Amino acid sequence: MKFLNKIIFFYYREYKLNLSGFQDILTNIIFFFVSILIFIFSIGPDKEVISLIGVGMIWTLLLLSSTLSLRKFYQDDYENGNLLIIHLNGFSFGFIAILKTFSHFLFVQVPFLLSIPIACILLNIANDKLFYLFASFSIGSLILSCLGSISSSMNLMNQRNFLLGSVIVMIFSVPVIIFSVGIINMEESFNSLINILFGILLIVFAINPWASGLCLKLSLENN
Amino acid sequence: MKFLNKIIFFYYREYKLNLSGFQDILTNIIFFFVSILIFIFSIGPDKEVISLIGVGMIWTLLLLSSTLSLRKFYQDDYENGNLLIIHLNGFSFGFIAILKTFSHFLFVQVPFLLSIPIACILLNIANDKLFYLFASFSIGSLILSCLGSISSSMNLMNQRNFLLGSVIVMIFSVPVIIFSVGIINMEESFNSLINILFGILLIVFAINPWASGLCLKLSLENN
Amino acid sequence: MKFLVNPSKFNEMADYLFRPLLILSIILFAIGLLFSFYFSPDDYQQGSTVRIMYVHVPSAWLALLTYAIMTIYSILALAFRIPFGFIFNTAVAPIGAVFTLICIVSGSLWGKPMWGTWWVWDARLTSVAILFIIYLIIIFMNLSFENRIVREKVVAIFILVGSVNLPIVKFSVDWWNTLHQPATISKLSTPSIDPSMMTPLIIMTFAFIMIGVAIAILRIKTEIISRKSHLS
Amino acid sequence: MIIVKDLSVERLDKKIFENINLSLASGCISILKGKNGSGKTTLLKTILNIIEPSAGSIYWKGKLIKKNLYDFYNNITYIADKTTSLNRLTVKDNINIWKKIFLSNISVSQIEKALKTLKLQDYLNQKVSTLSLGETKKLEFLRLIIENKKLWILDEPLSSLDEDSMELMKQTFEDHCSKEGSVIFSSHHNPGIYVTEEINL
Amino acid sequence: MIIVKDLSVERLDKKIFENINLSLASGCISILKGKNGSGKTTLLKTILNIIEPSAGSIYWKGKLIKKNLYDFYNNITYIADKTTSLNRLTVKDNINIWKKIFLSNISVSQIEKALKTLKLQDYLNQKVSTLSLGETKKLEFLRLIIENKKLWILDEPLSSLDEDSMELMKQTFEDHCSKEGSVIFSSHHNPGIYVTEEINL
Ligand code: HEM
Ligand SMILES: Nc1ncnc2c1ncn2[C@@H]1O[C@H](COP(=O)(O)OP(=O)(O)OP(=O)(O)O)[C@@H](O)[C@H]1O
Ligand SMILES: Nc1ncnc2c1ncn2[C@@H]1O[C@H](COP(=O)(O)OP(=O)(O)OP(=O)(O)O)[C@@H](O)[C@H]1O
Ligand SMILES: [Mg+2]
Ligand SMILES: [Mg+2]
Repeated sequence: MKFLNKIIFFYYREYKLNLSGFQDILTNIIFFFVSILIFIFSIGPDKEVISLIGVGMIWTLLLLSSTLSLRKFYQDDYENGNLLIIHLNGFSFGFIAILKTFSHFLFVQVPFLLSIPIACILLNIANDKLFYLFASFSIGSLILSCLGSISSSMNLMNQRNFLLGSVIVMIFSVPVIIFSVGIINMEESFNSLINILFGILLIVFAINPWASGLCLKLSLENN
Repeated sequence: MKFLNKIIFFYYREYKLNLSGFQDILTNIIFFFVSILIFIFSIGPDKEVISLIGVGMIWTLLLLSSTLSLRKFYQDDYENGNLLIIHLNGFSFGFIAILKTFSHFLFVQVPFLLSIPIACILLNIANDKLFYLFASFSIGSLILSCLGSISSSMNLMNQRNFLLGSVIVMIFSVPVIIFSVGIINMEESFNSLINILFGILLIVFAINPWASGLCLKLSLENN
Repeated sequence: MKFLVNPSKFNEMADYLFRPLLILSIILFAIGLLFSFYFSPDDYQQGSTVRIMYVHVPSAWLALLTYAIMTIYSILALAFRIPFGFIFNTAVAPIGAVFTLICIVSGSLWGKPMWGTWWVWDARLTSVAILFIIYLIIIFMNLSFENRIVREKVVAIFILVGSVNLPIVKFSVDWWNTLHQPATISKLSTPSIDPSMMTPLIIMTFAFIMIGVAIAILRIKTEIISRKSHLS
Repeated sequence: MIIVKDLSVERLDKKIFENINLSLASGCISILKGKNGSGKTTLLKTILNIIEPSAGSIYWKGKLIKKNLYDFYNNITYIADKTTSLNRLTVKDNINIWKKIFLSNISVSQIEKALKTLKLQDYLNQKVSTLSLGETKKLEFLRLIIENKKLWILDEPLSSLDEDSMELMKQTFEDHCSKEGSVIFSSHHNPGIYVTEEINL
Repeated sequence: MIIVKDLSVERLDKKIFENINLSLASGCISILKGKNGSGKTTLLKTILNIIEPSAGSIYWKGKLIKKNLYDFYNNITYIADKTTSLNRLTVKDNINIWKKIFLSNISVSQIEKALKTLKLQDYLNQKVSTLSLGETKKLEFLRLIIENKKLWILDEPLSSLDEDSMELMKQTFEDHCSKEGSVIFSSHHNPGIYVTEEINL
């Protein structure tokens, strides 16, 4: 019970912090829609082409904007010492990593998830594809959050080259993208592809607390 | 002479802060190419489609990279007190804004600018479009830097209404981008369109030192 | 074979080998160039552009080979705790990157006359591009991570994970139908290539290997020295 | 409660300190003194198991601290040499977050009393980033009361405080000790706090 | 050099201080004392023309400071209560950046000497984020020597310094004054520096 309370209040804190950075979330969403507009304008109003690349576009934009927010992942809490205080309050590093990953999912990816239906309308994506998009997107974005957690905790030890972390995340997410886009375009093999995606999710899920936790520990040691 | 030296050394400082060496510029460029890669993976390798959306892709990435680095624009220098020290060293706030805007252009946008030719090869964009892309891109990215400067200096005040303000300023960049993308596809009216873009640049150029300078002054006063 | 895993043994061996290797590689290179430009025939289809092959194919093979060896050393370093593996990886990654770059550039130069474009997004070319980026990431990680012990392990793990890409590069031509040439030379059965082209190709391949090994020896030595000075 | 035996710490192959011994019983106050860069902060962080010692061992309630880590963490409050309150939020928000995350069962009136003695009651709705240096420092001390733990580990708690607050801290420390709590803190000068042990680094 | 007349400052409609008078001639040291939150930092920032006063005026060399701002800025060094060195860079890089941006014509050997007296010579290649609190503070003081200005405006320069460094600062202040420079600094306690004026807020 005590433990559960701690978790709940961890999210209360994240919520307070993220809400005060509300404009970051808003900027993300605006960025998302602006990019869609740019595409439509650069392609011209050809409906066929737009609906052809729509899914791919949504996916890339998701990936790009979740790397956009990677910087905030641990950096602030690390620099102002809150990471240490939270750890001393009885959260192990691995556990902090899990909580933070979910928090990233909640405050960065979910707003995207919610804006997908609108994007689908803009991009002429057929309604029946929406479900596939949603399913692959929710799993995929969790994978991205985990990858982001690992890379940005690694980045704490490498404060010089921030983009490197993003590049690593992006390289690792290539297979994720391939499978997710495949899911939507090959509806008949939906089940097997989503299982693969699930498999990837489980793997990064298992690695994440271990890898991020280690990186957090080491970076605090050297601060 | 003394003044010129100060400016030069301001950029020396920015360089040290932004890049720990040549590798960071390279990382920027790699990031660009990996993003293209991701696009290709999610959209599919169809040559026609790729060359069609190539321009849109490059522009989205530009927008992304400039929003990605917006947080760093003034925030770091503001929080660690360097903004104040630099001001006390004889740089007026407006002048700091101008210098910082160019620094953003130099260290964030120019690496992209340089990788455009290679991107054009990879994306099968016709050679004769390269010039238009370059021209609209250089002007457009300067406009984005100016708008970014204004919005992130507003962000420093960290008050609700200003947060909204910064988002609104970013929204201004939407017509600019859409317009620039349009230029490339309408080659016959290139001259008149690029003049309009120039006009917008001049306007934001004139507003930027004044607006950002004011915001910087006010935010330092309230710190 | 101890010199393959032991820094001081490696140093001894390197002192023996370096000079002959360098001389040998220069000679081989000269002969190879001579062969490929004067003593080999034009292709009846491709004309003299076929000569690009003598750079393209060896560099492509070596790009793959270098990565494969790095993978083996990563396993050695991580599983068997042989620190020489870390040294090797740090030193050799740039060499592999250069080979990959040569492969890509020569390939695009070849591609323009053959396919009409510099670049297409088929499976072979894309996977090679990814290989190149992986090499670059390895190099940059080595440059920018501060904590050496962590960095080495992270890089080694990254190399291991990235090795998934190797079979994709190799077999992409068989798995997907691509524009790129399927294996003609490196087929396990009889190669379907004329001996007059085969000879310069083999000589060039050995020249590339020799140069690669020579530079690798130099870089590994400096890496060993820099680590020693760091510890003392 | 805490016993430190022959502790040595190295950083980047440079010895920071060697063979430090320390023992802190409940009801005691220890002060850590030393020049700048002598390793006070390092020692405190080593006790907290954040930094790995190169030699020596630390015991908590008779057991090795590593074996007993979460019990140890459940009994301490650590205040670092930099402030950790969230700059962008108000004082009130910060207090609320602390109260919740530490699962503190302290009553509102107690907090109000503490705020009053710290003279922070007027700043509840002010952003932490606009507080004065001493005020952020004092806000940080509120954690001592909110967390309500036995062992206080404080890194330079007295710097940039005025005399009144210094007196207040002195009182707080002594109160805490009389309630079987213990304090270990680092400081460059001792403003008359009665300490049971003085460790010189 | 500086004369402050009847200065009052309000923030968010709250009076911070009222009718402060101060005059600082060259060769003098002024100390600013007061409780936490009494407005020491605010006063210094008002003098620096960062904060608008609600009443009163400040004169520099006989002219209103606003009229004469850049001459004023050319003659001062301000050290804030928080450190401003760049955390991610090494000590050496920081020094280089300062040297260049302040167009300092100070020689390398002078800087080396200063580093030695501050006992920072061993940390040249260490990143600022890994320095100890006192070391970052001392690094900040290097700006006094690099900038080489007449008027020093220092906000709590003595907190978190050890006794040796404190003594060093004392000496540095006195040296500076004997060379017609002047110093105004805020502090909670005066470790025996001879001051010509004491302002109590
Ligand atoms: C940028 C474009 C190109 C890249 C990245 C590339 C990459 C590669 C790679 C990695 C290999 C080694 C594969 C293996 O070991 O099995 C290879 C082999 C080869 N490539 Fe390319 N290539 C490119 C363009 C071309 C072009 C345009 C041609 C000719 C039309 C060509 C002809 C060949 C041939 C004949 C081989 C030898 C195949 C064998 O192993 O028998 N390549 N290329
Ligand atoms: N991550 C690190 N890597 C290398 N050296 C470090 C690191 N962190 C601290 N040091 C060095 O260790 C020494 C001790 O630092 P510490 O912060 O413990 O000093 P301190 O006694 O707290 O000093 P102060 O009184 O200034 O706070 C310093 O010289 C510092 O430069
Ligand atoms: N931007 C602001 N808005 C409102 N009030 C502020 C602002 N900045 C400071 N204050 C208040 O003004 C008062 C004076 O602050 P100041 O920083 O000048 O105090 P100080 O004398 O330097 O204290 P210390 O000794 O703690 O450094 C404080 O009570 C602070 O809360
Ligand atoms: Mg300390
Ligand atoms: Mg103050």
